[in-house]
Amino acid sequence: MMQKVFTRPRTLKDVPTHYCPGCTHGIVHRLVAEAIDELNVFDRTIGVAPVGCSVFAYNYFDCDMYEASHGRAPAVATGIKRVLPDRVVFTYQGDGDLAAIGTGEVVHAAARGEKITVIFINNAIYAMTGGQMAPTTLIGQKTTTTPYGRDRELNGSPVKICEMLGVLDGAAYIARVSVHNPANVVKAKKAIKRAFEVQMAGHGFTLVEVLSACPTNWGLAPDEALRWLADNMVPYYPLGEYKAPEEI
Amino acid sequence: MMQKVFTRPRTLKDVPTHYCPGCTHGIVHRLVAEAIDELNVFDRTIGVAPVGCSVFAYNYFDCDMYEASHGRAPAVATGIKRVLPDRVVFTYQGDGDLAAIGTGEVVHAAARGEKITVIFINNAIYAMTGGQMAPTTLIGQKTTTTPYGRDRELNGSPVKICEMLGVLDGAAYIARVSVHNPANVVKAKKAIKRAFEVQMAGHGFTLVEVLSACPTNWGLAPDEALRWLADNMVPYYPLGEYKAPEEI
Amino acid sequence: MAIARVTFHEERCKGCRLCAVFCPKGIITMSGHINAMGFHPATVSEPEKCTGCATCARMCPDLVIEVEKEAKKVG
Amino acid sequence: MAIARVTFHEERCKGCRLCAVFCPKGIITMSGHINAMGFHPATVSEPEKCTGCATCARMCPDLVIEVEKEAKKVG
Amino acid sequence: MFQAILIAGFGGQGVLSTGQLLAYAGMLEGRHVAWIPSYGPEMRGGTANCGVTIADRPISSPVVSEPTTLIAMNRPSLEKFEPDVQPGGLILVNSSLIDIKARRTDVRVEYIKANELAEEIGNSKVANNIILGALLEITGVVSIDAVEESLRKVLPAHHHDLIPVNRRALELGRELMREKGTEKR
Amino acid sequence: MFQAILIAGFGGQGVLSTGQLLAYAGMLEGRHVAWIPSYGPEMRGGTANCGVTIADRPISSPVVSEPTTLIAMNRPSLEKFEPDVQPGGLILVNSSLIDIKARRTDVRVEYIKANELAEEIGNSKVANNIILGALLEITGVVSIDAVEESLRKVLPAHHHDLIPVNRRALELGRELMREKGTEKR
Amino acid sequence: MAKILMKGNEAIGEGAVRAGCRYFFGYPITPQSELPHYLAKRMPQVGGVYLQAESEVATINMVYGAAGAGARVMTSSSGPGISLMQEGISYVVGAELPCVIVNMMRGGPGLGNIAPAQSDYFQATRGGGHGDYRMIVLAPASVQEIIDLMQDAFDLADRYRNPVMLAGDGVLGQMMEPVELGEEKEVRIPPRPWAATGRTGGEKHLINSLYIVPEDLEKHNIRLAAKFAAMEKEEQRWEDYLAADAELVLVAFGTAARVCKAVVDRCRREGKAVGLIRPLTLWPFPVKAFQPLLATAAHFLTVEMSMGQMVEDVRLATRECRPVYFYGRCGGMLPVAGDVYAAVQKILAGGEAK
Amino acid sequence: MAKILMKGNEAIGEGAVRAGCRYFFGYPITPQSELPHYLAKRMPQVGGVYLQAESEVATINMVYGAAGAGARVMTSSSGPGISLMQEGISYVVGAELPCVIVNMMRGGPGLGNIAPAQSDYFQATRGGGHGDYRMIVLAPASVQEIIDLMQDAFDLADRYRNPVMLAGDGVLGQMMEPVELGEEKEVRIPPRPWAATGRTGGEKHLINSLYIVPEDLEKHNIRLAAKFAAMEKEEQRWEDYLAADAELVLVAFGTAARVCKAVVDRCRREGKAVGLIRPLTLWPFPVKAFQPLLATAAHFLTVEMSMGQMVEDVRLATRECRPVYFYGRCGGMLPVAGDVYAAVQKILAGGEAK
Ligand SMILES: Cc1ncc(C[n+]2csc(CCOP(=O)(O)OP(=O)(O)O)c2C)c(N)n1
Ligand SMILES: Cc1ncc(C[n+]2csc(CCOP(=O)(O)OP(=O)(O)O)c2C)c(N)n1
Ligand code: SF4
Ligand code: SF4
Ligand code: SF4
Ligand code: SF4
Ligand code: SF4
Ligand code: SF4
Ligand SMILES: [Mg+2]
Ligand SMILES: [Mg+2]
Repeated sequence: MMQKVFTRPRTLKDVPTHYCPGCTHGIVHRLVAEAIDELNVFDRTIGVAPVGCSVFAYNYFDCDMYEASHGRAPAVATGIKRVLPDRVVFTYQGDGDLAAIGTGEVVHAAARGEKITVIFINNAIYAMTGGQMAPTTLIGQKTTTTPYGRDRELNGSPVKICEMLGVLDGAAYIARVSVHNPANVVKAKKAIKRAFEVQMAGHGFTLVEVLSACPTNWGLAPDEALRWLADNMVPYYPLGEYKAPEEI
Repeated sequence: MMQKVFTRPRTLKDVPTHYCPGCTHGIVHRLVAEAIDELNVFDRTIGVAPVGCSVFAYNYFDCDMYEASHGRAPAVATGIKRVLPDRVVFTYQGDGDLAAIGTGEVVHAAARGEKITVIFINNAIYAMTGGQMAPTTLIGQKTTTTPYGRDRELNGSPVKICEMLGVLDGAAYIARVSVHNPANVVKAKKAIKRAFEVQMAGHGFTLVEVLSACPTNWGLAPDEALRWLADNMVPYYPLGEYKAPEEI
Repeated sequence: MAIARVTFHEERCKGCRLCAVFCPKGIITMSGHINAMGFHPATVSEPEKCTGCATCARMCPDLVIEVEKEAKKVG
Repeated sequence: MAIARVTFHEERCKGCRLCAVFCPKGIITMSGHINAMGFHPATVSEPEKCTGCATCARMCPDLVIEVEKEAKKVG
Repeated sequence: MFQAILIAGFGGQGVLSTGQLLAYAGMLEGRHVAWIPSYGPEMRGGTANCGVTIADRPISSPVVSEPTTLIAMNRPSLEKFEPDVQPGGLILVNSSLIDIKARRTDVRVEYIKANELAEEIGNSKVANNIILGALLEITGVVSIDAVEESLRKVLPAHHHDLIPVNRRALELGRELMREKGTEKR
Repeated sequence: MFQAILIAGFGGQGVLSTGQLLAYAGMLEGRHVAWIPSYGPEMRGGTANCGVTIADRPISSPVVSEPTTLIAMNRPSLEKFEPDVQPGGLILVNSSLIDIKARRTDVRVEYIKANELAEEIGNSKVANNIILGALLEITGVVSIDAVEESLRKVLPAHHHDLIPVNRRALELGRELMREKGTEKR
Repeated sequence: MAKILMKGNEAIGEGAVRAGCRYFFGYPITPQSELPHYLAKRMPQVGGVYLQAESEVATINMVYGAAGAGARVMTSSSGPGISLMQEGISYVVGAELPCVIVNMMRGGPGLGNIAPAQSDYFQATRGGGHGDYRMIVLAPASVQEIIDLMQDAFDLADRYRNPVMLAGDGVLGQMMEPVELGEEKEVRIPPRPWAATGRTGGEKHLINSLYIVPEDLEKHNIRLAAKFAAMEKEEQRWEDYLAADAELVLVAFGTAARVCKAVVDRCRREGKAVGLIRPLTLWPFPVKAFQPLLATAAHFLTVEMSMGQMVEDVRLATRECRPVYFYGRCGGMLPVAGDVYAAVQKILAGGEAK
Repeated sequence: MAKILMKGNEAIGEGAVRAGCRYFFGYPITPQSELPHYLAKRMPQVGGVYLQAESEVATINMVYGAAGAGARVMTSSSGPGISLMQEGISYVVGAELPCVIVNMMRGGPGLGNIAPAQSDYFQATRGGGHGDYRMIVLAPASVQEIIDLMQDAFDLADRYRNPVMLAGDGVLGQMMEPVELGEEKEVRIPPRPWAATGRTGGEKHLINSLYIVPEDLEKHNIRLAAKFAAMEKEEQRWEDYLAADAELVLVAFGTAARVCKAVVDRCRREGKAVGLIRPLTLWPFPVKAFQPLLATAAHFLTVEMSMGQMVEDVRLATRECRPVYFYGRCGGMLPVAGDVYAAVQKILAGGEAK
């Protein structure tokens, strides 16, 4: 008898997404949904969508959802979690959202040890607004606002969020993963699930940074985009767990 | 013949300050002014005052000054420095100003490698507004908004700014000093001067965190306050250089 | 006989080719026709070679692919 | 003869006592009278003991203190 | 003269630049022109379309809500915008990608296998210009020469070698409509 | 009755709480009362003062810009607020800390060495209440009993042992003024 | 029950607790700090949460989250901090969430100072944020009234699923007055079937202000506009103090209104027909109060602690049928009864106020 | 010089460069992104700086710094981002710094959508930030006009040492129209003796909005108010399109005004006396345009891409002497000429517009 070994997780609605072909937002959505399914917390999970390409995440995750203003998802999640401490709360944010305008909110949610899980999609670009430089854009990378390539003198260096948040005591689990090939997708899934577990165990703030591809704004075919990610982003943004509680 | 070995630096105006008795803001003002004097850049130095007890710093420093909105001094300094790249620009900010509302601005000024010097007064409290908890308030410390003592579960852990900014590539010089006794005052002066030098050498962003006393809001006599600082703040906020360019 | 079966929900496919690129058996190709969204959907050219490894599904951003396997073979 | 002289700009003194606490010679005391700001200003009780180390000045938040020293002794 | 042309298709089909070309040509011929893109609700991988207005008098709203001509480059565009076309207007259908027929009977509809034709003349990227040629022939909104002139201004110099094939595409579109005459009108 | 009392001094002199005590007493006696602090421009280590209004009718503005009584606890306060006192009003000067005289001649001025007197009765912290006692005696704005009652409500229970010395201070202030009679009025 | 002496800022806190508010997100700023101080103590006593945020931007977004989760929630600030909340307030309105926002106004623009003012009137009544929106703005004039209005504030927020602002000024926040708190009543918080609290078996809920399709957003705007129209119809509040037969009607709110009352009293004692309309709702502006007065009043004089903002609303409310004069102090200065009286005199004598 | 085809957003950029602006601090947001894209390319070519900030809050504070340092400087955003700038704008006004702020308005409130709208009118004209302040708000209606107004924007900012806002809508930003750029003129930027650029031997300068003594802040407020009064007197601008003899006067700006012009044309062709006042300055509102019309016009109809905000200003400008009707579309929907025409018809026939 045949048995399903791979099928749509319950937490994802059975609807098409608006993402471009080959956009890895779709993969990460699925990983988050699988983690929620496996932890069996779908019914008490609350998600917060950002402003960015994943703004419509609220239409895809089938749990209760909030749409936050640009960058403020960690503050919104704080409000939710303080009112409903027994719920599982996650935010899903891009690098413009989290690493630029939302710097204050994510740093202080981490410092407070807010018991939430942040899924941080680092695609080195402001995708939704048309491919502008993000804080995580690599040196030399051309974007619509760095037409001559990102210049260290003018724009500074790409921001490493995991390294930065890792020093905060309130951060309980911080990891950077990638989805550029199957092995890394499997690892990414593990990290995401672990982050939720650490949240549920009450250890504090958790964040998983996912190196992600934006074929459209990078001007690359989807498979080329994944190669570019592996060749350029992974070396600058080392993968791994930056912080994890010992007990789990 | 007698010779002056200690007198008011030229960069400080000869006016009384509004600070409380024993407030170490006064000491740090003098150290900054001495550094500017010694580097002989008084004429081309521009300072940015924050919102906080040191809001009137603009009346004390005799160079050109800006009063910034709460937390945004690094953004204001960025605007100034980009227009006048050959000037020496510094901000002077408290822990509410820099480590709370201004988190985004200081992180990104550092990330951009903005060639400015930030003097960061960590007195573990919002002093000007009446002694509320700051991000740097210690666990257990009583303030007007932590009447039962700062609780890690509720408010999270104190934020370590030097450690956090140290990971950013754009940060060229990051140090934490204290002014709780004469030896440390001497060290603090050296760090401040060094920060200005690194700025002038064009290496990037520089910041000196000064552990500072607020006798009034701590409810302690000035000398007791310095002791409390030494006994409680210094252990949590280790002193030293967190980042420094090798060439200087 | 096939020990595994992959099913493509073709109308969801955006033709990104990631499944094809990563299929260890190299058995996924893009159809000549266009689906309602205007993409050439992916399909399995030699279904009998499929091992049910689900690599394709894992890399598909659009949940196009379902994978079934002979029950006894599953963990 | 004194090799050093400390001068207190008394009207600026806020009576915080930091100079007194840190003077290695312990020669700084607080005056009995009140200055215009309402504080008991600091003063040197035994000026002849002053070494001109400027520790007091360095710890004074209000630039009350000037220190002079015999020229030849200076670096 | 007042022509409000809506060009609609997938993102990546060159819909926006075709519209700009047309507007540019109109400007060169001394008309009032306006071009405006419109992003559908589905911003990503979705439809892209633009409106071009070419007129003798100042243009009030540049937004083309009731086009005199619709150029439909894919099926969803035809389905979505067909009802908006003004009675007596024109619909140009890229039948290479659209396998249905328009339902309107009060407008002229022309089906052009633009992609196939483009490949026939050796460059799959000029499909839009074949349809543009058809538009020019039917409406006379601007001349082919003005479009060629526009290409010269809009294309960067190192792409000027593409101008002949684009011209050929425009002419091909014109021929197609000439052959048909104005039978339906 | 309408009394607008301005109490001014250094921060830390208990100026604000003395004002609150007075307001509380007024409330207990069924008056309309309002208390308002005012921070000088020099927020730190500077002056602190508060206005207390006690009246028979609703109080319009709680801000005391033209006091009927000024209690000056330090020299800058006297210098700053003396001109504002209403003609016929009262100025109470803490002459322990103020070495100058008031210049107004159209108001009653009383000098009280409150700090010295307070130390004489054994608690340097009750200086304010000595002056308050003088105020009560001259204006009759509230009774000493009402102030004592207020102390009982305002002070935390473990400080109630301080009530007798405070009462003594109030009475001492009253005596001082009684001795003087109302000579100046 | 006995009266107690309370600061305005503390009264806000106690009023909120009594209205069932259990969540306060704040950031320190003068002249409202006694409110967070009070609630930092009080909230834990009633099982509530006082949380100090990293900024006012975070504050209002925490309020957004907590309100979406179904809580009675509030925040508080003053001028500069309220300006920083404008984007968030617009989101709260867009997502139709109830909450209470306190603005203890101080002198502006910019850092200005910490002295009392009323110069954020436009910001409060016209919406300082982007997009078409309104919110009810309550303006108490005494500490007792603060206590009473806090309950209303939360109820109105719930009724309309919209933020409600309590607009005070530094004087109101800092002053102490006697208040009667009354019995603590059991609070009935209306059910929140729309809250997004985790599905727990039920339907999916979404808290959102994004309507990407213009047709949908227009519908949403029209629905919101209908709510605002209902507020305009139902919620106008004001105090009429001897205005009915007045030849000259003063218009003032908050601290300025207290001063004006004294002026009215003095005028009446002198036989001058002067009255006062004191708007209790700055928005909706109490237009209804003015309609009957057009028959009797010859002049209107707005007295504001600003350079003149409400004056526009009075011109609109009186439909420009009568001259509307303005007298104002600003930058932390307060109108003094004597000066307002002089302005009144001048108008009655046929001259103008400044 | 030949015409070229240009997007509105790009025209802003080119207009700014030609007006001598060399510093742009921005943060991406639709529908204005082509402006930063353009300037990211263009600024380095003219020795200027395009810097992308970490947020709109940072942006406006960078502008504050750059303006204080004596630069011609600008920023740009849309609804939500402009809301975040409100505190900063208030500071810029308080410190009397010149700068230009662009708002390409989109649908709100909250996240709303990215389609064109005019619903930030109140925010722009009443000051969305705290404190007593105003700024000149320019509303172009074509790409050519954008180019022309950019020069004015910077000049006015300098003249009054106050921010100037350019208020467009998504349509204006996104559309391409032919423009004539004209010769690039040498720009004369007025000297800035007040700028704080380092003393270099001279007097100390301070850029500041804090006046801790209420008396001082009041004086500052009064001085600012005098500037605002001067703007009201000197800077009202509008286009009068056949309004002089009109029975019904449409009032509209920006994209809505273009639609209204078509309606006026149609009405005139049909012999109906309909005209248009198109405010070019939303603040100061062109009250002067309306005074002569009160003799001839029987009705006014404001047409807005909002739920009705300018309508208040028209009521005030007409001193409520004539009925002011309102027709609006919102949430990214545009008024269509046919519908506006129908509204006009209805009014002329004695009925009301919606
Ligand atoms: C206050 C505010 N500023 C700017 C925007 C415009 N905006 C929308 S999405 C976005 C950035 C998206 O980038 P990112 O967070 O990296 O997400 P991505 O699209 O790359 O997934 C911006 C700047 C906004 N909506 N609100
Ligand atoms: C936007 C804004 N929020 C709040 C305030 C009020 N405020 C003034 S100073 C200050 C904090 C001061 O604390 P800190 O920066 O630590 O400086 P300190 O007084 O301790 O030296 C605050 C919150 C303000 N002025 N503006
Ligand atoms: S623009 Fe980039 S991030 Fe956005 S959906 Fe497309 S590929 Fe994904
Ligand atoms: S309150 Fe504290 S930080 Fe402020 S001046 Fe006084 S001692 Fe210094
Ligand atoms: S399951 Fe494995 S073998 Fe089968 S098609 Fe997918 S990737 Fe290829
Ligand atoms: S990965 Fe998914 S969407 Fe992409 S081609 Fe394969 S099936 Fe289609
Ligand atoms: S100079 Fe040295 S010895 Fe002399 S008084 Fe000062 S601290 Fe004491
Ligand atoms: S340290 Fe300075 S201010 Fe303090 S007591 Fe000594 S002289 Fe006075
Ligand atoms: Mg991104
Ligand atoms: Mg501090």
